[in-house]
Amino acid sequence: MDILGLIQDNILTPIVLFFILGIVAARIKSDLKIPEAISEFLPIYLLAAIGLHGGIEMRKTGFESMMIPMLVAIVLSLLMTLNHYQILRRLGKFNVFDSYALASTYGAVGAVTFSVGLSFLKNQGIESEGYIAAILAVLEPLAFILAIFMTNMVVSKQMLAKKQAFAKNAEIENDGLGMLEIDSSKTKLFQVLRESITGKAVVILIGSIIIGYTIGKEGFAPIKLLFEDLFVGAIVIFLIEMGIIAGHRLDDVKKVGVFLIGFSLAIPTLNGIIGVFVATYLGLSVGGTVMFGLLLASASFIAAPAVLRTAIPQAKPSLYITSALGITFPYNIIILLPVMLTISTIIHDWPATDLFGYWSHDL
Amino acid sequence: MDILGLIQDNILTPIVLFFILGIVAARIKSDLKIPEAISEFLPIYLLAAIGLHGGIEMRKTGFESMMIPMLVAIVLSLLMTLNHYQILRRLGKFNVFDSYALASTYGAVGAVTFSVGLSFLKNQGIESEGYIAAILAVLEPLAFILAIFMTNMVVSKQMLAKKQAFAKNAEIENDGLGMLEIDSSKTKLFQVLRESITGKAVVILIGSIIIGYTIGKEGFAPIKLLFEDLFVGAIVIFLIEMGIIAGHRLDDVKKVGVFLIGFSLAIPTLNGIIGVFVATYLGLSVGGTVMFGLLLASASFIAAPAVLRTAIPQAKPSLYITSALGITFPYNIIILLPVMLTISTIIHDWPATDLFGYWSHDL
Amino acid sequence: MDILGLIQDNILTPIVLFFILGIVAARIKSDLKIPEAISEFLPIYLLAAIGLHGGIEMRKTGFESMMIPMLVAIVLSLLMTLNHYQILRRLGKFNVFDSYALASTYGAVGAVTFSVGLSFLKNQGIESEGYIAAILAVLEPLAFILAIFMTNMVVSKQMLAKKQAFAKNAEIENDGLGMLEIDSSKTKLFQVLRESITGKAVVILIGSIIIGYTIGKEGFAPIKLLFEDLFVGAIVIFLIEMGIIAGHRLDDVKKVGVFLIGFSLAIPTLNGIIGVFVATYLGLSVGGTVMFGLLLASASFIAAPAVLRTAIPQAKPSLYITSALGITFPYNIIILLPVMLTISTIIHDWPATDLFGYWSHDL
Amino acid sequence: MKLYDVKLLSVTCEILAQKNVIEILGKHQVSGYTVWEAEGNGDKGIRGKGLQNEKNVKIEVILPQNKLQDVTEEIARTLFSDYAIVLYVSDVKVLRPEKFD
Amino acid sequence: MKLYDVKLLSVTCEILAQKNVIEILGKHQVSGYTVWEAEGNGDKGIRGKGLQNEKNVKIEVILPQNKLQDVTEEIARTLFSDYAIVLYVSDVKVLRPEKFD
Amino acid sequence: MKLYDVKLLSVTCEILAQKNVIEILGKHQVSGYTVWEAEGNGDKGIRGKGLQNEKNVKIEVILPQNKLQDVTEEIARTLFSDYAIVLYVSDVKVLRPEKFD
Ligand SMILES: Nc1ncnc2c1ncn2[C@@H]1O[C@H](COP(=O)(O)O)[C@@H](O)[C@H]1O
Ligand SMILES: Nc1ncnc2c1ncn2[C@@H]1O[C@H](COP(=O)(O)O)[C@@H](O)[C@H]1O
Ligand SMILES: Nc1ncnc2c1ncn2[C@@H]1O[C@H](COP(=O)(O)O)[C@@H](O)[C@H]1O
Ligand code: NA
Ligand code: NA
Ligand code: NA
Repeated sequence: MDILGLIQDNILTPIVLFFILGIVAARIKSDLKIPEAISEFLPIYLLAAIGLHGGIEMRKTGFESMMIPMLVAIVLSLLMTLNHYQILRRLGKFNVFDSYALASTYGAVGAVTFSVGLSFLKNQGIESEGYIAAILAVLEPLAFILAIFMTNMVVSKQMLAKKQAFAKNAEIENDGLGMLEIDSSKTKLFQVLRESITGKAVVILIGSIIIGYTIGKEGFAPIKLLFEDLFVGAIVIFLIEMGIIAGHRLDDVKKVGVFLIGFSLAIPTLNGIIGVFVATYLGLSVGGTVMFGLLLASASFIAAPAVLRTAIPQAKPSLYITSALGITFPYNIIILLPVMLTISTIIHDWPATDLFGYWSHDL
Repeated sequence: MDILGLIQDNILTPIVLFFILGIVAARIKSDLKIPEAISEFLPIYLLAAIGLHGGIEMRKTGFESMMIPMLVAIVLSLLMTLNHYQILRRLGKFNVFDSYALASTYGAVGAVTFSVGLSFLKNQGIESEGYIAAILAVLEPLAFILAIFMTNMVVSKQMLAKKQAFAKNAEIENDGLGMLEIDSSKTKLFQVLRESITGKAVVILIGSIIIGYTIGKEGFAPIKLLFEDLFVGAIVIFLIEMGIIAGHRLDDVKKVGVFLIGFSLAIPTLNGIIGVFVATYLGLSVGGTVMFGLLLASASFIAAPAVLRTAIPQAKPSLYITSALGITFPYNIIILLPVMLTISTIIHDWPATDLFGYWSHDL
Repeated sequence: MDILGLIQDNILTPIVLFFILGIVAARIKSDLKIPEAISEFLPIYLLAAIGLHGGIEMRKTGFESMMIPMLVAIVLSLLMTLNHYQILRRLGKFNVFDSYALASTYGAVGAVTFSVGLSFLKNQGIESEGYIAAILAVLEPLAFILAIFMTNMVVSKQMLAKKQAFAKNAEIENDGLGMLEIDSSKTKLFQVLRESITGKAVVILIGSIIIGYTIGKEGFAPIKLLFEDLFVGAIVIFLIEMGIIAGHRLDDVKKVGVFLIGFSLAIPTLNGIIGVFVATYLGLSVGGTVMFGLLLASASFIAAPAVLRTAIPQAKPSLYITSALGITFPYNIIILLPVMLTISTIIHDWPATDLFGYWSHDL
Repeated sequence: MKLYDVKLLSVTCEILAQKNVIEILGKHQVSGYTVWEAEGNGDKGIRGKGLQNEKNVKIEVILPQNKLQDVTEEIARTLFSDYAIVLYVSDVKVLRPEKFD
Repeated sequence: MKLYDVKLLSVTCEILAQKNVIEILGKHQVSGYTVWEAEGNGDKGIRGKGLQNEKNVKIEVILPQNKLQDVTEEIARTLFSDYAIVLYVSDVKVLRPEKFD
Repeated sequence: MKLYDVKLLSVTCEILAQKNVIEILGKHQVSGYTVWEAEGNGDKGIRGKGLQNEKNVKIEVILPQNKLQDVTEEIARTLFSDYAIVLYVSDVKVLRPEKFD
């Protein structure tokens, strides 16, 4: 099937259609809304389901095969975050804070996007490696930690500079003050680190992977109905709400500027396709390759505000939430997923030597 | 099966029994309660399920067959609303506002009643035409729009009269004022119209019909568990809460007066039976006929307060909520549904010529 | 299978593992949380499911067989409550209020523990008598009523004594005052009695038993998916939250003191094992025996605060909630359930005469 | 830091009148407000136990003295007769009075 | 429009004491009140994170000066020792003082 | 019963700043507070309709006059520029002033 056919096929699934319904509802100012308790519960449920599924699969395949892909994903994710920063700061002329916040939003991963990816593949009858859930768990806090670390470095430097300038001019003895603020900035860094790692997404995901690994397919049987069979239905409900919120954000899209709109489309495409090639090279299956690409392509819009508001309060949340949820998320689930699947299918069909040749040529 | 047997059969279903449990809980002042988020979510879920089901069915049958029944339903619904008004205003001696509010509450349709009707038929193993969901979607805002329009006419007339009287007496030049208020009354009318059409019930219902139509039976498969198999269970949960609220309302039933109690029982019966005959005449199936009758018989108790409080704030909500939820709803789902099914079954067994003969005679 | 193997087996089920995940999440101060509306809804759902199941089973077996076990359970529950009081007051040196509150917390039954017990047995492929749900319903308010009655007696006596002392000393004519307070104390007693019996747990449980009894297996079919097949999944979700709350309580466990910690482990063990022996003697099945023992072993941590805060406000809730939820609940579902199952299996294998001989010997 | 005198208007009303109150605020160029759901009891009976639309909300508005009169007057005139509603005014102090002008 | 002086009594207490407070109000012929759920911290520790019954509520009562004394006195006497509870009183103005008599 | 004068500090801010406010309270030995979720509108636009983390909370703190100045000063200095936040102070009376020292 050609890309356009696949995209059209993808649009005509309940998940995407209900997402669009949510957007439409928001645009016509309907009062349609999924109650807060439900839309707060669904991400927890989705992550538990993803984790259980991943853990059960990993029990079959073991840990070893996952080491290289995970390491590569970590390195790629960090490099990409730094790359985003350079683009945003230099080309986009955003200030340091917004640049780091946006860089890490796009360096981080989107658990909801991941869920949609899984059911996109399911719908196509394609399997993916279970350990990708574990990569999701590790990547989740990673880009934030990097961004927070870098921001703190910048802030500390600025404060040190200020202090020195101040000390030189006035020669007064409030030496301690600057160090104190740097200290408090360090405390804050550790606090944010702690919170990233103990964040609910990471905890429920890692917990569920371990539980899935422990109980295996047999132990899973009594809860399969809830955590597997209802999975797609739950995403549908959640995407109504995401559509509504994205729809409300569309007004803000104009405000984020052309540069950021371009960024929000180009970066996922670039990162995703890099991911697809790398994962194929690493020997992942067609489905695993798409999920690997999706991890790198996705931007975080649920975890991001929670972490970044505390870590980089100077950054404007309207920028990173709007671009991640209002532009990148719809683009990823509607367009990029089928595109990546098509690419993955094509390059998986290349004879291994060719692919290798292609790569050695390319690098 | 005779009517009494059918009624008894109907009472002994989980839906009706849990509804009664809710009533009992309220009467003995139990603190039993379904959390708000759940009872706010369930109508959205029910409407999505109804819409999907309807859309999928319509894909099979096409739009054409639905045109006549829909037009007839619209005309009947408007005529009945006007008829309710006359009865309430003239015989019931209610004021203009209460009369219009009550008239449209009973002219409108109840989505919850509709859900119960669907599972009542399911329980009897009877199918109904899918397009009736589309009629539900169209009727939902209709009676409100009419009632609001009529009320605004009345209010405008009153204000014009006042202004003229005032102008005559005082001969002062605040001519603009009256027109201004009429203008603001028009603005309000349009605003309420907008809100009726973009109300969550209409949006989710029409959206789901379109989605169901688009995805068809095959695309529905991954979400069938949630949106079809869990349907009756979800109604049961919702009816516990409806029972509780209806139970609390029973005290108010005495206050609404004998006339309104009679109205709340007689009008649904009359409208429902008219609906059954008309639908049979139009060639609907036994099940479709019952659902058609139920649309006309049902009163709205979720959408009504939301629309009417804004549109006709002068009307007393205790009147229309109490009668619709406390009297008509239980009556409809316990008694009238089996009665309509019995009638529908009987007249469907008449030879077509007889029925036609009956009608031409009757009209 | 030996006890240790069974315990290990039990720990490696999703229910227990997700409970432990909740505890871990709380200990590492994660922000993981099941939204309130969900965790408020789940007990209602669980009780409805338990009740329906019980009612359907009772329809098969009739009421007669349940009379003796229920009477015995009532008597045991009352005796145990009084016994707890003596232990707490005399050995534990708790004040009257805390003693009665704790005594009744452990005399009462835990509906969540009961749910876990049912799915523990299901997991082992063991059936239990349906009427035990009815015993649960009757025992639920019982221990509270006793404790409240006793506390009121004590308080009345104290007040009478005060009044008499006062009257003797001052010879003033405020005779009415003391009687008034005793009267108000009686009113309060009746009020609390009323509330215990109309409490949501009792109402939904008894209601569902009756509904289950009425509709039978056939009428249950359309809602089986929700109320039976999803049961274990729902417990898993609920136990995440219970784990979180228990985890937060662990800090308080140190504060309740060694005596109460010992009490919270010894009393369930003792009561549970007594229950197992008695139920076996009464002829219950292996599974029924375990559930009977669990009823007596379990402590109430959802109903307790609601009733006891009103009835015995002087008692410290931190004591009874912490011990019931933080110590006894985990102990019961992880350790005691497998222990009781092992004992039950062993003594069910004894020849009937032996068992009888054992008992007549023992008593 | 200096604190400046402003007024706090608190309106408790049925949830379906919230829109009307906020509209009135907007008409008088008051754009800031805070709102949350509540239950209650009053002349119109117990509210908040049943259907979602039968709850109350509490709306708090910090506004300058000179707008208070007009806003309360319009609320009283247009909403008091038809809705479950209560309103009170109190004196509060803020750090940035220009924020509420 | 003229504003009249009345009192506002605010009680923050554990949810299970709500009934008691409202009963006391009733005894003193105060039928109007507004209530919503809240979390908090105080002498009895952090409240609102765990079981539903361990939350707080905030209860607001507009009442005339002459009832204030009796109501607060009874709340203090009967509830302060056993419940997590805090109470404060402030001066507010209303349009319809007769509504709160 | 005698009533004593204390201050009530009310902070309405975005939910993700709640932690910061409570930290500041802690630093100044104010451990008691009450908090609940709210929606609102202000200079930073409508809040509370979308993602959970974009809601507001309202935080109420009863505290003695002598701590008020420091607490409000620190909140203003550290949070006003980066967060959606509003703060006001009012005079209230309590029965047990020692509870809030
Ligand atoms: N005396 C009062 N104190 C506090 N709130 C009140 C009072 N009276 C009424 N209310 C609130 O205002 C709402 C509407 O009042 P009413 O119009 O009197 O029914 C009630 O539901 C309460 O939430
Ligand atoms: N200083 C305070 N300011 C505001 N609310 C308070 C304060 N102290 C206590 N509270 C509230 O009152 C509840 C009970 O207080 P306490 O009895 O001190 O535990 C707490 O959970 C808080 O919600
Ligand atoms: N004038 C006002 N009256 C009451 N609450 C306000 C007002 N202005 C702002 N707020 C609240 O404070 C929050 C933050 O305000 P802002 O920083 O101006 O966006 C808003 O979302 C409102 O909840
Ligand atoms: Na990414
Ligand atoms: Na109708
Ligand atoms: Na027990």
